[in-house]
Amino acid sequence: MHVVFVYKTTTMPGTYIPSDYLSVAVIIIFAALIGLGAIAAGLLVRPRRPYARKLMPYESGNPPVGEPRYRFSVKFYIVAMLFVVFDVEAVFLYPWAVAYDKLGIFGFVEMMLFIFILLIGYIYVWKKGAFNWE
Amino acid sequence: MEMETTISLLDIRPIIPELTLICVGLILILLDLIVKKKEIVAVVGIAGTLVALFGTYKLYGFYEPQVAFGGMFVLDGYANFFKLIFFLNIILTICISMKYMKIEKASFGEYYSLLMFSTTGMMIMASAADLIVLYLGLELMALSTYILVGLMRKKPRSNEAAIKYFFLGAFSSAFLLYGISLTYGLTGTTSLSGIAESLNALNIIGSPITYLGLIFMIVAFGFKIALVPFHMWAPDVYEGAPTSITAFMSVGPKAAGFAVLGRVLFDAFPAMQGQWASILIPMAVLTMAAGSIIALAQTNIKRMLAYSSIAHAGYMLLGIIAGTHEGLTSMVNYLMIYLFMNIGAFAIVIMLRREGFQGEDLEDYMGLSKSHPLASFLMLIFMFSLAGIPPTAGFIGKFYVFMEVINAGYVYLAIIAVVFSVISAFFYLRIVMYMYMKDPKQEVTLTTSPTMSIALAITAMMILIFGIFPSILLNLVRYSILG
Amino acid sequence: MSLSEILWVLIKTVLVVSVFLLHVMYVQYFERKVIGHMQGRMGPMRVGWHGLLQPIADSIKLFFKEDIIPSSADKPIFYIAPIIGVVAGVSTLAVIPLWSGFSIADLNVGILYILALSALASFSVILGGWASNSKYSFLGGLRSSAQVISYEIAMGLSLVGVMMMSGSANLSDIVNAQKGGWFIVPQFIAFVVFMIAVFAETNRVPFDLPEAETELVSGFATEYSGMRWALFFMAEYAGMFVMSGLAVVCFFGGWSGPAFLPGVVWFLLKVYSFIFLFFWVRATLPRYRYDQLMGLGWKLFIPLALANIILTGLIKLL
Amino acid sequence: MVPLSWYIVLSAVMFCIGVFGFLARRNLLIIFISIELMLNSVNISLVAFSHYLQSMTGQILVFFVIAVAAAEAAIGLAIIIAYYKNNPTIKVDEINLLKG
Repeated sequence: MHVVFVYKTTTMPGTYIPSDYLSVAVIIIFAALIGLGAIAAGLLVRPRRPYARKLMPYESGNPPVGEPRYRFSVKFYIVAMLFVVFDVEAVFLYPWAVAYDKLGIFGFVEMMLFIFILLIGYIYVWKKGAFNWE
Repeated sequence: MEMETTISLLDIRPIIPELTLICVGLILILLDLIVKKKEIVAVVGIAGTLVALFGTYKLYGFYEPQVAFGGMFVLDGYANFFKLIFFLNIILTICISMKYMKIEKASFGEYYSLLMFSTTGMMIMASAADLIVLYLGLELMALSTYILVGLMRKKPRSNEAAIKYFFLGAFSSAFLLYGISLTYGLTGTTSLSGIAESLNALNIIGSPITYLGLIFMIVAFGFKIALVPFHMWAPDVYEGAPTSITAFMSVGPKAAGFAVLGRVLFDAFPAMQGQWASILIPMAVLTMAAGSIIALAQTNIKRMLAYSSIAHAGYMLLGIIAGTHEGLTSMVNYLMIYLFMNIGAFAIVIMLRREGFQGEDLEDYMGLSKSHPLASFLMLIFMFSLAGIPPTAGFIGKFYVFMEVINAGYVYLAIIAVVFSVISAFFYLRIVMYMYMKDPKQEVTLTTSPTMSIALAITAMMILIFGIFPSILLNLVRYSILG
Repeated sequence: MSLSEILWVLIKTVLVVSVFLLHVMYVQYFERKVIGHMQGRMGPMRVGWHGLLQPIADSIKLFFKEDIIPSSADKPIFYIAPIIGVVAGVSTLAVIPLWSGFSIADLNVGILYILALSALASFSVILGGWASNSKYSFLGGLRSSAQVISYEIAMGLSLVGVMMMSGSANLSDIVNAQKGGWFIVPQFIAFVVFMIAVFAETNRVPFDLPEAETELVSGFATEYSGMRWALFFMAEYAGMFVMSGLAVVCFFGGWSGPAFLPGVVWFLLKVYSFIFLFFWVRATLPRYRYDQLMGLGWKLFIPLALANIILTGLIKLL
Repeated sequence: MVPLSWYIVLSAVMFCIGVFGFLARRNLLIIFISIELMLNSVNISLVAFSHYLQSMTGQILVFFVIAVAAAEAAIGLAIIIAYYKNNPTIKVDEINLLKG
């Protein structure tokens, strides 16, 4: 018979809920311990015989040529910027979605306006060719 | 807890002008993707602005102030008059920039939609009665103006101007936010009238924290209006940006900054008039001084006009320092006149610009009267008005501002202002002297376009009309603000 | 915070994390067996009965393998990258409700917590690729992070539909809201978008071009070896487990099921069927080209997810 | 319960670090990061006040600040990249083409 410990505190503003976030902290520490522990354990038993040829970056055998951190295409920057913009849009959608039943018609129309304006930006970016990767 | 928010459709009516402008901006974005000739985009832009202008003045019909979104957005005479300034500003800017953008080989469709969004931001700022709406309007305007400044990607000057403007603008908006958070923390609300009430209720009128919050906000608005301690960015950005954007930027964001400064100081901190006046007085004096004196040493006309617009910000600040509603009306009256003379002067600078000839050094204006008498005569009117010489409207603007400052008891300020406007008259008239007394150094051909001549005609005519019959503008301003 | 609560939290965490570690080892074995059988071969047979001890042998081998750190690598970031990956992967476990009332941290922002940590995981990919200072890993790290980022939007938007249906972001509430009927039926579009986005998030087969052996020599993890490489590997499997757990909770009613089996068995049954789906797809589908992969993510899935949100809004209004 | 003053002190310290970073550092990107730091410090003080005053206004403003900070980041980086394309330097003291 396992003890069912239902632990759910009301989250009205004003009451503090350290307990949930405490367990999050505990699991993060645990995960970090696993990572560090695995590496630390390895350090003890692992052979260490580094010599120059072994420490060269791996180029499937032949010696590395050219400067590894060369200037990459601006496409990655554009993708990052679009991600920032669309993710902030998603952030605005989350609270609306959660409180959707309470908002009724007005909430729906308001958010459709928000999504509509965003779609125009989306079409603009699409037509300007930011999405096709040559 | 069941929070049923039923915001009736009636609330949407006051923001119809802003909504139309945003829709026009969005249409322009889509239009720019389809149409190849950018003039169509510009023409549609002007048509849309006129529709929004009509919308504002249809709502303006009834007199008592309209409140929307639970007191966050107020539509009163003060806001509507500023919206008139912003509409004129964007229409004149589009007129003077159509041909100019082709010469600069930067004729992008986005240029016009960004102008639309920037103007919407200014309109939201003008009618914001809540610090949140005010911050949003300010950011909308600022972000679109950053891109407009840096539009000519190929030219290093425009890039550098955009970097300087962006970093100082972002810095000042962080200051504004810190001011807002302090004021919110103290008074518990962000609505301007709410702040005034809770300041009296908690009788923390003179307390250092309120003062600190107010200082942070004044610092932020000081950046936007380019008052002296925070004006470093203005000359570089005005010189680097495309000239039509410099014209737009020297009027639009500055007027919006004054609208917001007036509303925050008069609605949220009315009881602290003594404190904020004591901050603004040294800033106004330093602004007038720096604007007039440094302009003397300038060789580039855009940089000279930048310093002159800093000086004019100093004169306008006197209207707010007076602390009375008449002071506000004189400032708004000065702003409207400043709009016409500033855009007119920049329009002439744009006319000189053509392929391979910058037309920005003072020497380029030598002997302009011999080759182009009409253009030099228009420039003469604008320079007289900027200097404040009687027949033109510039004199009227300055006169009323100084009158209000004297009525409010700051007589020494008026004297200092007159001294500096006399000093400033020197570098305005130097250009007139270059045009008329000197003989031309090299052959100068002007690039004129139909819309440019319309814009020049409007601005020159307005300056002369308001100069000779000042009562027209003054009564309109008094009717809208004092009611 | 009474002592018993703290103790209870510790017990829960130790329990879940240790079970998870076992899971990682044995799901890797399970994968090699399944794919082996799908390709007509037997998979690991030699170590122990039917290769059951194979995962243990692998992990011991990893402990003893030499850990080579390239000389030109950026040392501190090179060390931290795998640990960020593991922390991001494992700590998303905290929110998944294994059975009614049992989840390590019952946050009322459950879904946001998982999305935030999956964004953190893309950090470890970029840093790992950048720090090991070799062309393959740099390009691989860049590409796989770009892919993870663009599919994360589609995943976020597809979950909005689920939140609208259940009216809360807390995962236990979502499961309880599905008592009437699993969300897979009304939210089918969202489920399709979510599943494909999850494939891309965890760099699994149809979308694992940046790590493909034939292309970029296992992408950002090229320079890593020994235990450090294993940590990246563990982060990937953690992501796979958590995402299929999320899919089960959001679309297939978590632990709810006919009474003859306890809740947790139902949950694990559903999760392992999803993991089987991962392996099945890996054994059958060919790999996408990079530009198809990115174009698909942006052009198809975001509009699809937005359309689903609008549709759910309309349906709920009627 | 952590008293309100600690949050306000934390946000004030972060704000000063941001201002110092903005004024003292040479590299454009570090300046950009210090602006974001200032915005986040304002977020902290807004949330602290909103929790202390039991009113949601502060948190609504935090939402808008996050959105604006994202837009600012997008535009700021675009401007820096446009500048970098013309002359490959992001050292602040080399940006002196437009002198007073």
